[in-house]
Amino acid sequence: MTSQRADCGNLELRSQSCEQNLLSRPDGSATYCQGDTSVIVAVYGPAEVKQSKEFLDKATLEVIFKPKVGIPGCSEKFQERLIRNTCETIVLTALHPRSSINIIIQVMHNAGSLLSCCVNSTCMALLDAGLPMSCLVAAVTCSLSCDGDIILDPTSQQEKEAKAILTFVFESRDNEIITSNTHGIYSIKQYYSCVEACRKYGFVSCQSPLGTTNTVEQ
Amino acid sequence: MAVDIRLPRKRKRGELTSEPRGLVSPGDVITSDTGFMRGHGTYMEDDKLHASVAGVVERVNKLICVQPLKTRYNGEVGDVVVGRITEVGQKRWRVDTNSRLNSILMLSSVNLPGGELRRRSAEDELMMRQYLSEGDLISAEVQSVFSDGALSLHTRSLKYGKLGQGILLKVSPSLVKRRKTHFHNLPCGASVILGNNGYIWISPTVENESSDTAGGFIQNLEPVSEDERGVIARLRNCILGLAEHRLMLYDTSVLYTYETSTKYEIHELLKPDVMEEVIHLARLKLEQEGT
Amino acid sequence: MLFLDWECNCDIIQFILLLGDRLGRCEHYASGNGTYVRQQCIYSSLAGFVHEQENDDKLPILNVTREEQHTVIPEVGSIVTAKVTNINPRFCKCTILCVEDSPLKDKFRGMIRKDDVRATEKDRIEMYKCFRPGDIILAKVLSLGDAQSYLLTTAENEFGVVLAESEAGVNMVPISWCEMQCPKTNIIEFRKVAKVQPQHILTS
Amino acid sequence: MAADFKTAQPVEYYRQFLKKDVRPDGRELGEIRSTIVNIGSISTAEGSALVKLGNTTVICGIKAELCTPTNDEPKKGFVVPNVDLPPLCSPRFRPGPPSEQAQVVSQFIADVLKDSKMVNHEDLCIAEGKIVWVLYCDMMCLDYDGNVIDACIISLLAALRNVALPSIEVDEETAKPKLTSSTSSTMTVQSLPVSTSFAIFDNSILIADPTNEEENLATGVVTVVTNECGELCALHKPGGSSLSESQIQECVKRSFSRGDEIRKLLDETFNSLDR
Amino acid sequence: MPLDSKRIPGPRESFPVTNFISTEKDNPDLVNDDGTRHDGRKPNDIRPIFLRCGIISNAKGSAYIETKDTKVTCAVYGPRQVVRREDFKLTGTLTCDFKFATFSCQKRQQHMQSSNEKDLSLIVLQAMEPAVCLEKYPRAQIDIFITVLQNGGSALSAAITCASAALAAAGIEMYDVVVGCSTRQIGNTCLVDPAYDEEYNSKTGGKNNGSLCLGLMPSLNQVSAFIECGELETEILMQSIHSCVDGCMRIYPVVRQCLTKSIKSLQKHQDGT
Repeated sequence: MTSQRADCGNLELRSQSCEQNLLSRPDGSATYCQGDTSVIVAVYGPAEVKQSKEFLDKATLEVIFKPKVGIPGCSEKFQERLIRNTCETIVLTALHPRSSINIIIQVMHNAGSLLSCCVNSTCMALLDAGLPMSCLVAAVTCSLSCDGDIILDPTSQQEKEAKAILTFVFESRDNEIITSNTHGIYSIKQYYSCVEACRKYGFVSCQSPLGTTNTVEQ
Repeated sequence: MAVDIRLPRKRKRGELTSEPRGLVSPGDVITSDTGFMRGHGTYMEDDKLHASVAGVVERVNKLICVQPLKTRYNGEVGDVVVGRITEVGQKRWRVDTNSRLNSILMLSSVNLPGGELRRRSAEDELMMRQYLSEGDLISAEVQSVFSDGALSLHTRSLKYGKLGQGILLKVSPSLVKRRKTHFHNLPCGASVILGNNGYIWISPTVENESSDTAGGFIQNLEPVSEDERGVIARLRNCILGLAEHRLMLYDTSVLYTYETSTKYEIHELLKPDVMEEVIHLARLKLEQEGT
Repeated sequence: MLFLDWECNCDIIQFILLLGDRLGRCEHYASGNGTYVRQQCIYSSLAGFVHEQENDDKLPILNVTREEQHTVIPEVGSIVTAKVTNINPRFCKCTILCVEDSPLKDKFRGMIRKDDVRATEKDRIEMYKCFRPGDIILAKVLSLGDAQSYLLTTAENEFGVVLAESEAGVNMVPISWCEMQCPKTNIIEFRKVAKVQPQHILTS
Repeated sequence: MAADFKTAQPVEYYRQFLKKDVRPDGRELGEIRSTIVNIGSISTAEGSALVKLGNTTVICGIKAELCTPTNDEPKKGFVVPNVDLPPLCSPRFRPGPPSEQAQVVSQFIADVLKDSKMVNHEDLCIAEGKIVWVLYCDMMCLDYDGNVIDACIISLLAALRNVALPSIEVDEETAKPKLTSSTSSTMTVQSLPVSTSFAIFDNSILIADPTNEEENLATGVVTVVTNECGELCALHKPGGSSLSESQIQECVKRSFSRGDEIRKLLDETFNSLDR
Repeated sequence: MPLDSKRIPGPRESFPVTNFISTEKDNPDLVNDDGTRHDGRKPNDIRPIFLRCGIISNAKGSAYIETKDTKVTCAVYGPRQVVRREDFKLTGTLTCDFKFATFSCQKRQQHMQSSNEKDLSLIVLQAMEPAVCLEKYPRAQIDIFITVLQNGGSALSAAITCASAALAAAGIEMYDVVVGCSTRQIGNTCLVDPAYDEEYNSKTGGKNNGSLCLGLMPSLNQVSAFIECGELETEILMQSIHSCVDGCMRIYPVVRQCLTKSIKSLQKHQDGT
């Protein structure tokens, strides 16, 4: 699915595209592009788990975040934890006790709004893997310029110039925030206007995934 | 040597003749009627039944399930599977059958050389690796499903057992149509085992059925003729093409595709546009037949 | 500084003692918990309080105890509370949570073999009908076992499952020595139920 | 027997308490444990502070060293914050390289340090393009009883305000640094961010300043970082149960009042030091 | 230095200020003319000691010792299950981990345990092993973690005292407490409980220049650990050991007092609940 918007104003997202099931080995895979930002995600599982990592009452969810270049460090671990916690909230891990679910996220290109792209891509890959989930999620990044204008889905240049960058993840049932991650300084009022601006598009994204599913069996 | 170079092809979306009805995504409310029973792929919250996977809603009387679009193999008793031995353990082999947990083949559920009614001795336990060792491929039937979803297999029939020469293909399990038999000696000169678990085995047809004393543990290692290998390679391409285009796999579909493909060289089938045409023709043929 | 000549201060029944302090001689007392014997003398091996325990005709026993929960590790014969983690047809694994009535800070692994589940009809035991992962059980330590785990047994009436959740997530009520019932759905599940002694019943 | 109940069914145990709007340690839901700050106790460090938040104890020691700046930013010094969760502080940590949690907390604090602009990196310049200060801020947890992020940020803030750097300039002839006077100068901390963490229990109840036990049982956590100007520096919620607008509002409100309390506490402590 | 990807990276290399600025003292001799030391102590004096048990809530037992500028904290965990299968044996296992905090010394310490720290871990471990009744803890492991928050000299002996106090506070059965004390020998002068500059000053060369550290079990009157470096004549060494033992005996009452206090507070706690 490609949702191109005619007017590329500030309160619009860049063109988005997603493809599922493009890798043959993993149980689920997806690539997600937001403008030039592109991420590919593979999901393995539920599969056997190492005894040391085994949980009695739920599946062990692991996220590996691979940057485009270089070796992963603390900031990658931070992203991993953020995405893992987000996934644990939506995946019904209790249905697969003592098994493992592995999510590998490979950044292909970062042109801004990387975190939201990763979350969206992961959600689509989980969907492709057919893992039981309580709902879907949609992530939207926005940036606050120095004048206080909100730019949705900013490019890396816009991120650099921004006063603050905020990323939200909404769930599809009640559209409530399940993850919020922010950089920079902003007022509480600005926070809420960002939430509202993002929520509007999070809602659109949440409605669309079925259209993107291309793996319909006959 | 000429090298065939082509531009990246925009993948064709599966031409959906009609949007399947009852398509849901996780979190969608299926019903708020409490009179229904909760099946696979659903969960209950606030007295409402929600979907937990993306898929198609199926209703059997009072039971509501969501059949996921794509899943690992969920075994059922009686299924024919192709698997690979991953571990030799105490009185059992562990087998990878593309399901969530490794399957188990008990020493007591195989036919050992020397007849069906032989007692299993301690020696047999030590000999286990001689019968089947890590990496060997087998065909087997699902005997029972454990409470945690793991499968117990058996090979207590002459048609099951260790696989000899041939090639293994892995496709989505949902593409394999359930039939009476999954063993086919195709008229083109090769045998196919369409495992319910999405593992497909293609091998040259063996003329004379081997005597039962071997118990299915002896591999025929005689060289396979080039013709036979050509047939196998063509079958492989056809089956992968069918899977790529999301057509169900069963003897007729495989055979028709094989037949329509004969006007091309085997290697030409690797080109996506050629394959697309072959599949299209095969599909038309299938629709004509009304199967 | 605190120095104690025990032989002169027999009238004091409780006294703070530090490790390495001499408590008395072997002719007069027997060595008990928290003490050790060295060169015919009994010394304290804990910082705590000394208690003299009458022992019929024999020498009185000297024990040193701490007011807080004594540092415990499971010993042969001790009764433990454990949580079932893992079941297969031959044995079940569990983590030991409490020894007697003191909770452990660090968990120990335990294992119940099929033969040790109950005393009768051993050959008809089905592990899945006795325990389920997540059950809280009472058991006795049979032996120190191997490096992996302690060997436990539930082959007595008062041992077995004390707390179990049904599939609906509700604590079940025992209805016989081998069955428990979910109060919400009324579904009966099989367990090796412990006959809980009155002093162990929760009153909250 | 209460202890047994707690070990066997911890969540149920907590529910019994929370029903009555009280926590097992006697606190109200929004109550934060008593906070104690001890500044400048480590004389081998250029700046140090020990913070106790209930049982949770974090010590921050800052060592200053000299290094050459990067070519891109020749006037900027470095501040390197790292959180250490050694096996000493809790049985859940094992010896070896930093655990995932330590890395995540380190990164969060590095982000807060950068986003809130606590330190003007140009203040750390000695000679442009040649030599600058690098401040290694190591926060070591001595007792881990939950909410380590809040304790770390307070200790970092206090230790940074405590930093005293020797006056140094570059000798023209030898091109080597030399001590200009024996007095040392304190550093200006530009902004004073304070974080407040909350745990979400049973998908709905918000409890402030969670202990280790509460963190383990929680279905989500939120950390709000506020500065002295009434602005937010971070609102970090890594997954977990979803929160409504009013609940977020409640957290933010509590964090602002908490931030003022802590800044007041720090001011008082520093004033008593000066006297 | 290899790049550490699990920590926030700093600049590639940096230098301590002391590399460029000499911090030499006016008086290189450790003893003033009137026989007192730099901090005004007599050679035989020990620094005042503050010792407290039970400061780490999560640990089974813990202790903190402060002797003026030396600050050491110690936690004891266990007895717990052995982690590695190979470590399994029928008596208990004791482990020890000794670490200087990065900011504890004049020069910044690395996060990774250095070989010196590993050596010190082993010394403390060997000092504790004879004192602990390990046969009472079959198949279990007892872990001692020591962190030096500030090294103002004699960190090792402080660590020994601190570790044994923590073990006793943890209720681990022991034959006796172990008390540690160090001395620094310069010629004929023996400085008990040396401060940082006394311990690490190597300027004063010459004969009979060394330092030693000793762990004593006071009730049993046995030595459980002894380490000496430098060159000392036998006679001088004996004298030095005697001053060390003497130092231990002066520290012992502090340990006793601290333990008694911790028992009392435990009792109070028990009565309170």
